Amino acid sequence: MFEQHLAALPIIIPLIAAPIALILGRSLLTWGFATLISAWACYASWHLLLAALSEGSLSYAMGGWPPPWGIEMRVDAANAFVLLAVTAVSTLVLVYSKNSIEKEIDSAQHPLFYTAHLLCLAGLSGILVTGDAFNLFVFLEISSLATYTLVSLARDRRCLTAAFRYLVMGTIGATFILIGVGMLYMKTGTLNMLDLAERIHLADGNRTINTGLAFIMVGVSIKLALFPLHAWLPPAYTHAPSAVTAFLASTATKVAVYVMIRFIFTIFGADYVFREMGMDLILMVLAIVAIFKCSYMATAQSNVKTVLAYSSVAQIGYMVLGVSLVSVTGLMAGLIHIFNHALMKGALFMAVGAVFYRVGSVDIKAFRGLGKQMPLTMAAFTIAGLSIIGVPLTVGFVSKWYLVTAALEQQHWILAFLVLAGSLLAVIYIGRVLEAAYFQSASDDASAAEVKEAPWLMLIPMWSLVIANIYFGIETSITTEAASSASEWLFQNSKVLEVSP
Amino acid sequence: MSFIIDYYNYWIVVFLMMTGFYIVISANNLVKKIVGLNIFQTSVFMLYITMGKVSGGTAPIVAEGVTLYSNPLPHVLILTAIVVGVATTAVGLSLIVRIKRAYGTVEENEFQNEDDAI
Amino acid sequence: MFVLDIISSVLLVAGVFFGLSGAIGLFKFPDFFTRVHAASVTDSIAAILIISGLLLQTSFDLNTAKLIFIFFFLMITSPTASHALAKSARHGGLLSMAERKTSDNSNTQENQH
Amino acid sequence: MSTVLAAVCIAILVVMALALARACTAPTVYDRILGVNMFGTKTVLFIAAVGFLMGRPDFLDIAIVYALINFIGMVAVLRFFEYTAPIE
Amino acid sequence: MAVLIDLVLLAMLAITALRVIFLKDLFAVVMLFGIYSFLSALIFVSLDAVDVAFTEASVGAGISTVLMLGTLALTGRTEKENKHSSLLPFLVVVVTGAALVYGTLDMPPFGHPDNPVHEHVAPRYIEQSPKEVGLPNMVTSVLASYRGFDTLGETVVVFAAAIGVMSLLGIRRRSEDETPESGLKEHQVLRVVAKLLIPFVVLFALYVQFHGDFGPGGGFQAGVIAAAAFILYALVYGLPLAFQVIGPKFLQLLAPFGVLLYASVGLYSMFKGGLFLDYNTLASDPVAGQHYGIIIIELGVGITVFAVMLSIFYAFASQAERSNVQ
Repeated sequence: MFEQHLAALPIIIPLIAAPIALILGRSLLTWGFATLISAWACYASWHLLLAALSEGSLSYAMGGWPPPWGIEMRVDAANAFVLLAVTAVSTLVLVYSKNSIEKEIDSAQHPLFYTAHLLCLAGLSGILVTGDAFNLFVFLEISSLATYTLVSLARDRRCLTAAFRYLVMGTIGATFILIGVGMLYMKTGTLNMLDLAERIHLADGNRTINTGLAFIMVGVSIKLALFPLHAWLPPAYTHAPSAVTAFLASTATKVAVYVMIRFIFTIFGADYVFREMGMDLILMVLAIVAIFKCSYMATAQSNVKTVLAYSSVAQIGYMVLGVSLVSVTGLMAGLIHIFNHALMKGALFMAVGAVFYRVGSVDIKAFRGLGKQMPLTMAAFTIAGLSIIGVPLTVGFVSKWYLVTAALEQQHWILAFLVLAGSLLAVIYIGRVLEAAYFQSASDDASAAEVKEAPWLMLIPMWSLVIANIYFGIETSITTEAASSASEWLFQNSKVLEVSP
Repeated sequence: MSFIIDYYNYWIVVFLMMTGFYIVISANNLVKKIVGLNIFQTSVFMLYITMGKVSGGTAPIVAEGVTLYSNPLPHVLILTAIVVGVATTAVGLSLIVRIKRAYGTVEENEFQNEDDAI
Repeated sequence: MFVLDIISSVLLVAGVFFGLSGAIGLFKFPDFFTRVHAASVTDSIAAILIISGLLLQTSFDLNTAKLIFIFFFLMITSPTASHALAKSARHGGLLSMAERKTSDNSNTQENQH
Repeated sequence: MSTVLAAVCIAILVVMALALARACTAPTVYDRILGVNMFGTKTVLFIAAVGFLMGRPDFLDIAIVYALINFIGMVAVLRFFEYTAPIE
Repeated sequence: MAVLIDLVLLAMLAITALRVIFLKDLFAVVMLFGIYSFLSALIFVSLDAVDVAFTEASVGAGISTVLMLGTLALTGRTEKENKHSSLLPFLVVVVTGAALVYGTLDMPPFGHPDNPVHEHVAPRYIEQSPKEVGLPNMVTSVLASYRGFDTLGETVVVFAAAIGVMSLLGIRRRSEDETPESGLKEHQVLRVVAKLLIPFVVLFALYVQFHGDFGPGGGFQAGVIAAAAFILYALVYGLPLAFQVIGPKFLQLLAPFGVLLYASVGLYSMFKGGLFLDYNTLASDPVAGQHYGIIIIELGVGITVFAVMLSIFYAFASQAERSNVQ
């Protein structure tokens, strides 16, 4: 029975589970329930990826109405790949969050936390799977509203202002997307993505389409925290509860990058966006500025969560850089980095959350001597940190490798050099934390001496991600195969206006 | 002249959108920001409804003797969007209430100063 | 039918006349309590007249019922709202013009003392 | 008949504009509320009249909602004044 | 005539929006926002979007304004003088506005029946939906059936808002020893009138719920109006009495129940062999199946919206009452 509904399951499962989680209403019960649900969604998306790889693309007509009249779910290798990463990280984070939120969130609010987490998961899956431009907006708002809630659950009052800023900027972004989709709809009369792609260039006079593209790109850029529009991200990631940060950092912005890829390649067509509108140059410049400015900002922070938040903005720069290269390899590098970055940032934020669980602070001073006191946590942090830097045998190396390859393919020597130079900055900001952990001795307080290793429920998901970091860093065929077939699929199905010389 | 008749509606709606947008990004008071956000969104809704109108048509509810109906699809979309808007407003306002309790102010620069001081 | 139309037109025009006079009263009267008086009384009469005028246009179906419902709704809520508003203003310490004069006088007298 | 209705609609619009002007530039808070209230009741009448003008009077439901919301808004404002001093 | 009405309404909207920029009294800002919502709903009526007008009037002018007033009661009424330069925002707005105006230049002319919007997807809704779905109100057909998944998403958005507000504010009953809040005690007339009106408002909400297939209305509007009735009750008689009628705990169960009711229709249609939310499979006759499906999901929407709107109001009101005591 489920085979037939495979494309809809990753959305429907968490969507229906969220209200049930609220009714269950007990902290432990909802934790188990949410984790099982998330694991189920992950299992379904694994099958979905297999089906998408073998069949090319799957379509599911909601309500039995054929597209473009009804809403279509459309799954291909690209979104199934990202979906698997999102659901897998969500499951691991849920396992991890039991201890973490006991420390960081009032117990009365635990059921609300799990409900919001499931809603956020449902929203993100919906964004990934849907084949309808307006339906995407609806799911975007589900995930955003759940995210605002999750961010504001922390005890520190600064999470409130961070959530508010996030809310205002997120809503502006969503409204911009709404304006853009409206303009497309106005010129084509349809909302289905594939239908839009076919009809978009039939429309006479494309000033409206140009504006629609601009608004969608700005709106999505706010959601994915592209460089000048990233102001909401560092405070939100810094002040949110650790489990929430681990989840958001490894999923929410990645999904927004996917939305950008989907709009560029499937709806507008790469030729129109890059050749005619010259978007590639804009994106490339912004991506490079993001990599350097935000990596530099990361080196200057004292709060480790803020360091990692700025690092996230810089890493998003790498993904956008891959997209802006307009080649199969470049897009593939971007897609691989979406997956890989989810693995490394998830592990890093989980390690930081474990430190907060034991030490009660995430200031860089609090890390002093932790190399001895919490060896497993800090080892996880070290490996994931090396992955961010891009050391061989980690996934970070794979992403950087393909990114540099893509740049060299087009003779962009400077670009390849800049990518490597960006890694040096990563060495500095990760190195500062490692130095504190391994080479500085702990302060002499009695309280500091009592710090123990993090509980198993936190270590297991953390180390699962770390092992994945190494495994996919050595056994690269799985990810590269999925990403390259996704990338090729996107390029083949991207509407080509005319053959460019 | 016909150019103006064809487009005045869009232009006024654009003006309204930008007024709301200006309030959002310039206001220092959080409540006013939310009001601006609502004005911005409501104006975007008007853009959608404007494109669904057919001159001489009537509301898309079947009635005897009517042949020309306005387009129901934008109405459906905006119905959904209004609900999304009020949901965001509610969450935003409750954040404001909490910010007031935590900081004692709802002016953006004031609580920013307080955060910086820590 | 023609007669009904004429009656209905007369009612509508009269209603609009009262509505307009009330709106002008909002600006012309000297203090809040006189303004609320002008607004609320004309509000009611305008609603009565205009809805009666429209009632004559219907052909006794669901619309008639809805109009009658609106009629009663406005008849109940509009004066209530005005009353509650005036009362609230009174409790809030707003003074009418006459009172303000006397209080001004007493103030000035106190000052002279 | 439709000319009379059209004239009535325009006249109600004028009244609404005046009420709006009062709500925008009011000497006291109460005047502002009075303007808003008048605006609300006139909108109810406007929708009713426009429904007949456009030949689809079955939309009177909306007028009912306006009347209802207008009243609730007034009550909410009065309740609001229990918390804050109304005099500026 | 339609153009004239349209223009006058748009001009009023512009004046209202501009006035909001310069007002420092936030109470006045909120009042003008209420007017803005009313006016935009009028525009929607004049552009034939009666269902949208219905929703905008009840949500924008009703719920949003009440919530904003509740917030102001807690946060203070005046905006402080802003010393920041407003040049940068102004520039951003001018650039964005210029981009939009540039975009309008190729837009299809207003109201033209040959516009692409009216040609590709919409004709099926207009021509076929009365036969396929069997309802005279095309907006309800599209909302509940063709794009039923959007509406499920919308219901979940409302639910997510409830989760957000509950986690931020929470609804707390006052302990017994404090003096019970009695609402607007001074206003006897208001108390009598409100008591008289509330049954009719609830009746009207039921009418909107079940008449939505034939006229403007539906689950969402009905939920808001029903919530408005109880909000009126709570405003006039105070929260403790309202809690005795419908308690927050009960609402907390009602809100997820509505979503589940909606989703269960989808699951049942999957069980019957169709796709998710395929109402055709609900009964042997497809049109009858559509009808059952739409009635049930509209009920689900109505229940969730009612429960969520009322509990959001409770959350704000209980905050206000607590701060008043302190």
